[in-house]
Amino acid sequence: GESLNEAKTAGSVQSKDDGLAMLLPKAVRDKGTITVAAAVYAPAVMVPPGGGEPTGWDIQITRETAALLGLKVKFTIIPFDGVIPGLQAGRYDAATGEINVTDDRTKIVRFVVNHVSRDAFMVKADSKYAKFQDPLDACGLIVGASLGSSEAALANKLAAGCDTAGKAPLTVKTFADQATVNLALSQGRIAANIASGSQVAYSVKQSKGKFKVAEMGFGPEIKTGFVLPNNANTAEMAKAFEAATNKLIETGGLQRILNEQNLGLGAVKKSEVIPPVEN
Amino acid sequence: MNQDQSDPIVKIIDLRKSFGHLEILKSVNLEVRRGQVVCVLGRSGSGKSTMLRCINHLERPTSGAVIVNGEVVGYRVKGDKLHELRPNEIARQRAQTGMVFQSYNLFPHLTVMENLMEAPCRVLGRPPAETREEAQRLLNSVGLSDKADAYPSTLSGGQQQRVAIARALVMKPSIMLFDEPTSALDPELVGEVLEVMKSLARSGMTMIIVTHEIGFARQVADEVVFMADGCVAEQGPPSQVIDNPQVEATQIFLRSMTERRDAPIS
Amino acid sequence: MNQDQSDPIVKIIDLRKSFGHLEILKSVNLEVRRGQVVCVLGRSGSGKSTMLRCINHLERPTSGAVIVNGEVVGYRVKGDKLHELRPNEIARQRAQTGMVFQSYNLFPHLTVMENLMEAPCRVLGRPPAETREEAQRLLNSVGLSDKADAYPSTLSGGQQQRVAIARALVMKPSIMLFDEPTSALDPELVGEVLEVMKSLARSGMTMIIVTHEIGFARQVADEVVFMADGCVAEQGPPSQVIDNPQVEATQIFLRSMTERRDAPIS
Amino acid sequence: MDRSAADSSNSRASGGTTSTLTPDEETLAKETVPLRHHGRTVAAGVLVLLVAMLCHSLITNKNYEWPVVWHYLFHPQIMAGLGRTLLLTAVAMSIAIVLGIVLAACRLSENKILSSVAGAYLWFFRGTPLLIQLVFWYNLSALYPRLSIGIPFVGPEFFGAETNSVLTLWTVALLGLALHESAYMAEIVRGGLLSVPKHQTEAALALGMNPFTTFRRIVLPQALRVIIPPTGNQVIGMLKYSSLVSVIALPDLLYSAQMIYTQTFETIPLLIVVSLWYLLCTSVLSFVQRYVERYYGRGVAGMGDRSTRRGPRFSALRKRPQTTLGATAVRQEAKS
Amino acid sequence: MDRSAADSSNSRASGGTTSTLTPDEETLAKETVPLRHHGRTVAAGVLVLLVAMLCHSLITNKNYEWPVVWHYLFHPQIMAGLGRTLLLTAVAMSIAIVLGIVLAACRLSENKILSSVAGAYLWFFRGTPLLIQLVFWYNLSALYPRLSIGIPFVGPEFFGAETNSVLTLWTVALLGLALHESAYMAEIVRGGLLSVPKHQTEAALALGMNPFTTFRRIVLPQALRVIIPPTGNQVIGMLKYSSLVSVIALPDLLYSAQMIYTQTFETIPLLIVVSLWYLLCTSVLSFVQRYVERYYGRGVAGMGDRSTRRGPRFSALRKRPQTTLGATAVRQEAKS
Ligand SMILES: Nc1ncnc2c1ncn2[C@@H]1O[C@H](COP(=O)(O)OP(=O)(O)OP(=O)(O)O)[C@@H](O)[C@H]1O
Ligand SMILES: Nc1ncnc2c1ncn2[C@@H]1O[C@H](COP(=O)(O)OP(=O)(O)OP(=O)(O)O)[C@@H](O)[C@H]1O
Ligand SMILES: [Mg+2]
Ligand SMILES: [Mg+2]
Repeated sequence: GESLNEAKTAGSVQSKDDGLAMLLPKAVRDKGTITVAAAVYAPAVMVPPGGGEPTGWDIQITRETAALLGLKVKFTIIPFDGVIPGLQAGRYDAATGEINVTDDRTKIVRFVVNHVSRDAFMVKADSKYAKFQDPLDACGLIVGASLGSSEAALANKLAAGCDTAGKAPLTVKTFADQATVNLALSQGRIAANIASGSQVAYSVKQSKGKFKVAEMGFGPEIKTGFVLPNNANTAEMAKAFEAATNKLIETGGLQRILNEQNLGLGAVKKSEVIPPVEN
Repeated sequence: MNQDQSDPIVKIIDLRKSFGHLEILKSVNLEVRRGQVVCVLGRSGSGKSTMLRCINHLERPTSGAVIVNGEVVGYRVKGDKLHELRPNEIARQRAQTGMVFQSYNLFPHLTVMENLMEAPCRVLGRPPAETREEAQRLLNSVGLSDKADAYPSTLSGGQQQRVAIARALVMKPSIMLFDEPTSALDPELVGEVLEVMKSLARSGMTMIIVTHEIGFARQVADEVVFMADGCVAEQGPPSQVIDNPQVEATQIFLRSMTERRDAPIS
Repeated sequence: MNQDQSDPIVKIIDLRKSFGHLEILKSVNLEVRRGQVVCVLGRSGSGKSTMLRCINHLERPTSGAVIVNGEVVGYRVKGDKLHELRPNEIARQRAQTGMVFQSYNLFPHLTVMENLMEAPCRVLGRPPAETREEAQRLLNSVGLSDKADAYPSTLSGGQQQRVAIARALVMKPSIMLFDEPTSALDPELVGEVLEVMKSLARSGMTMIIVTHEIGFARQVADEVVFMADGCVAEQGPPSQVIDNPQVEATQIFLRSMTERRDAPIS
Repeated sequence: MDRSAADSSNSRASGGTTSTLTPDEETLAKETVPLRHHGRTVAAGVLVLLVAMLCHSLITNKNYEWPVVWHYLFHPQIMAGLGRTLLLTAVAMSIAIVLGIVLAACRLSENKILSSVAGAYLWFFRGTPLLIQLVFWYNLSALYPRLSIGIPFVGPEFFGAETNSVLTLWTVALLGLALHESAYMAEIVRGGLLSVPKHQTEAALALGMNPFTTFRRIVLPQALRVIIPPTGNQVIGMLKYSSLVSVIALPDLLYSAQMIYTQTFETIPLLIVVSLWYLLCTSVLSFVQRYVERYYGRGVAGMGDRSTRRGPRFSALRKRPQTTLGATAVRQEAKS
Repeated sequence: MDRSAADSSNSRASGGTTSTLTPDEETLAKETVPLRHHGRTVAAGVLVLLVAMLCHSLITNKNYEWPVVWHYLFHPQIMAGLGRTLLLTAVAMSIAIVLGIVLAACRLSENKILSSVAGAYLWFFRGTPLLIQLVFWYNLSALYPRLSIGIPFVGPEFFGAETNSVLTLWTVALLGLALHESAYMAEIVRGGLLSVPKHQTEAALALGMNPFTTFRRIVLPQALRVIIPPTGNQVIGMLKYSSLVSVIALPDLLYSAQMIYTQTFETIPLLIVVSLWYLLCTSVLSFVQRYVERYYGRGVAGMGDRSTRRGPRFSALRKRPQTTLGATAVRQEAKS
């Protein structure tokens, strides 16, 4: 894909803000480096084919936020369904990659919101579907999503909706990664794919005209963000990253990154911590 | 014994057999008449087993032919060529010759009775009830009336070999081939098997026996064949071949066989 | 032969051996003097091998003891108990007795020379050069001077058994045990092995030989032991036990051994 | 007695040993003390301790979340996954066995072409990971959108269909597993057939049986004794490796659990649930395997240490197993 | 001659057969025509056609995207993945073999505790899928955040560390693969040791070798002949199943390809690239395996069809293979 070769801002353009850095737990500040897990989820997270540092808008947001706090980031690329269990197991200090805020997830991890997205459907270019206005519009279809994603959960909810409405059943297939979903779609094994809007846009671009976007008219705006595991440091870390993200927003850095790498979509006005930190 | 019937039941004509470049049988000629007992002697590697195996087409001759009961074994004469028979036709021919091997070769997964009934029921399509009676009769005659339901592995070598003989006989063959039937046996167990073979010879069965038991050969053979280097080196009644051998190879062989065991006893 | 030396080199005292509930040896007593050749006869299952295997502690006696060269085999007398020796000590005792098995048991992955050199070099720590010479000398003496680099599987049974004898001798044992050394051999090959054993007996080696070769026993044995049902049933010089047996079991056994083979020859 | 004495014992009587040569019989009737193996005892002790620690922590460590395990153990989604896993294993294995026999026969055939095509098949299917093969079959329509039967290169199509309508999800899963497995089964069957001594075939032929009867009644039943143990292992392996069908989104046991825990993040308890089911299935299969092995081992004296005797020994008191169905039928006919 | 004649041939001479009994020798010297196997010929023909069609479509079908395959075949990321796969296989297999020997020894031990703990180990590690075991080890810190060595239940900790700092990615991958594999290797080693006839041990003991020397010099070298072929298969299996480490994000060969096609969606060509590399590796390994098998099979006459003869037959002209290093050393010492 040629778009991958457009070298994005590889390093950080931010410099350390000592005030913000003081918000960090001492141990983290002393260490100076955090390990962040991410799954490949273009264009939020991408790995250059020749190897090297990952790129993508969420990678860049993380990198610049951390730079404001005086931290270096070591990224580890893992499968999506391993991200949150990896945080639970204490293997990583944080995770990123257009991870949606959901009820299940907020029970076990803490989000620092930095972006909003909408889900979208992706269908074949010759499909009769152009837009799904109502949750029942997809009934009777086979819908694919990637394993462990919030879109897989959404698809299951739609399927349940079809059942209660007595419509033709919606079948959900979850695949290990987005590439397999795309392959299944291109061969007609599934009729539609649900993914985040930016992912869909990227896939459509990559497909060289094979796929098209079908907007999801009913979908809510979904917050995504930087994810922290629950441990002794969580509260301080969340506060620090919330403040740093807000600074990034104020300085226009966030919008700049999204303009460069995500068609300018999805910037938030103000960061927040979910679930909120007490006191 | 029964030398009165004089039409050859087995006729081996210019039989040759090579394995690769190694010529094992070099023009063997032999006639066996109905009711005759022929013992084949010869040292290890002289081709005795190979000749026996050609008689029921377990080995395909390189050239020459074996005629059993008036039929060329394994081939059909058609025009000026010998066409190989189909497996089923060869099987039909083989059913007429019983064979007993050195290593018994009972079917280990079948009981003695099943070993005996397998071939007659499946090959000849004989009624099972009748076959079972016949098989039991044969087991009695080899002294194993109580072993019908035993598995071969629970029997002694001698018992296994006697079952193997009964298994061949239940097919009612017109000729029996024995390939060193006692040489895998404990010395004590040899006697019981030879005894069964003697009574079979007395009953008039045509038999070709490859053996190392010189004493036995002298007792039962109508004719003794001595093989050396893939040829029949000497042939005649036991009184001639065993007691008064003409060929040097036979003399040397017999000396090596008798010297060791018998000298200090007599 | 050498009966002049009279101190017992092997002494078996009230030896009993059971496998589970099955009592195989029931109080065996035996003395073998230095230089004596003892042949053990008896039918299959009478416990001959088991007794032989107790002599070098391949079987652990249930009770009783075997004394070889003045040492209790496998145990140390300590206070009022017999303490089992450690594996290394038992190995040291076993190095004094050579054993030859029915099935040769050469090591198939080693050449003949390696078979012979393995134990002396590794167990006794003898210098390889010297051992190799000694081994070659022994190979010559059993008529296999040219087979040093052959693998056992390329040898005939008789050749393998002769290698096995040489392999035992290279350890310079004070006594040799033979367990039916010829009964796995083709009849033609028996002679060559017996010949080696005869010359070994002539050289004055103490030997205990389990065998079915009656003629051989008569020729070489100083004493013949007949075993039946786990006991020594009869014992004495061959002229007595073989030619004029007193016990019925011996008589029956000898008749079954001689009748079959020898009657029609003599 | 030391070594030098042993070396020279042939030539001279060693003096002074006579006194020890006849210890009184009392001494020898004394109790014998077997050798103690201290190393083994210590190792066993350490192991017991470790096992105790493991058990202790299994019970006390809260992170195992046993209530969650219990909640999901008979969860309908897990049960459905288990059912699919068992079905996949059974059907794929059956196909693989049949294919394996055919492939083994081709491989052993005297016909060079048959034998080398079978060889190439084995090479390919054993040489690539099952995962890749599954993805390949699933995406076959990307390569060949339409499957058809007709005269190749030139002729008309007699029968044709969309690849995806032929290769449904289950077809792909079964095809993928069975083709991959058949390559392994072929080797097992081949080994089994080669293990039956040629003597047995000869004895059957000499009795006048034709080659087919010989194969079916004499060679195959004996080959089964060798074929069954590794086949049992393959079945157990298939049970586990069938979880790779998750790559084509067929929710088997493991994938059903993954679909739950990737949403609820109860990873460890759900993996325990899955492990318990797999352990149960493999244990049951091992048990069946042992039983079947015993059945096909009938008539074989298993005394390895006496196997080089010339004649097989009377092996006393072997429990007589059930006969084969075929053989029983013969006997019943005989009675009627 | 028909069957009824055969049945009665013992009792009477069948008349009139004499004319056919002596066909003139000329007839019998005639050319013999071997039987044709039509079925096999047709099957071979169909197969050749199918192979031709396959080859044809491999070349002409654009969907295989051969230029893309070629582009990625030696791509540095793929090469790095291949390297990791080979390293994983080699290291994990080595650990597994050592562990397998220890386990087999425990399993065969007379000590009941050792033998049953080993049995439980085998039961567990063979009974659960590798995938689950890998995920388990990866997430061990969720269960035990800290690993420590000390006196259990009561005592102080002598040494302790964060689980995650001990169980790095590579440690988890190697541990998972090796522990799982060791259970299989243990069974293979056990089978090999049991396959050496007890006679061989007895012969060595009777020569005065102690049990350890007997094991090392006599039993093990012979057991290897039985152990090597299945071990070769396990190595090949490990090569392929090591791709499961992608679940813990260790970028082996397959995962490296997945990382590429997850972004570029060139799934099929990249799977072809991976398959080609796997095929190459398994072919090389098979070749090595066959060579090693031949080496350890030395001194064994492989004539299965004459195996029940009393004495082994002179097997003419066996090529004399190289001796073992150990044996060669003995010979060289002997010469010096
Ligand atoms: N299938 C075969 N392939 C190659 N050589 C064979 C085959 N069968 C037999 N031979 C060789 O043919 C020769 C003669 O074998 P055969 O078994 O006929 O001898 P024999 O006289 O029966 O000897 P023995 O007394 O040992 O049974 C031997 O050298 C043997 O190695
Ligand atoms: N390890 C064993 N376990 C159980 N029974 C055994 C064992 N070894 C031998 N036996 C039994 O002990 C009896 C005597 O065996 P042994 O081998 O000593 O007899 P033998 O006189 O040497 O007979 P053969 O002439 O057949 O060698 C036999 O019935 C045999 O089955
Ligand atoms: Mg022969
Ligand atoms: Mg014995």
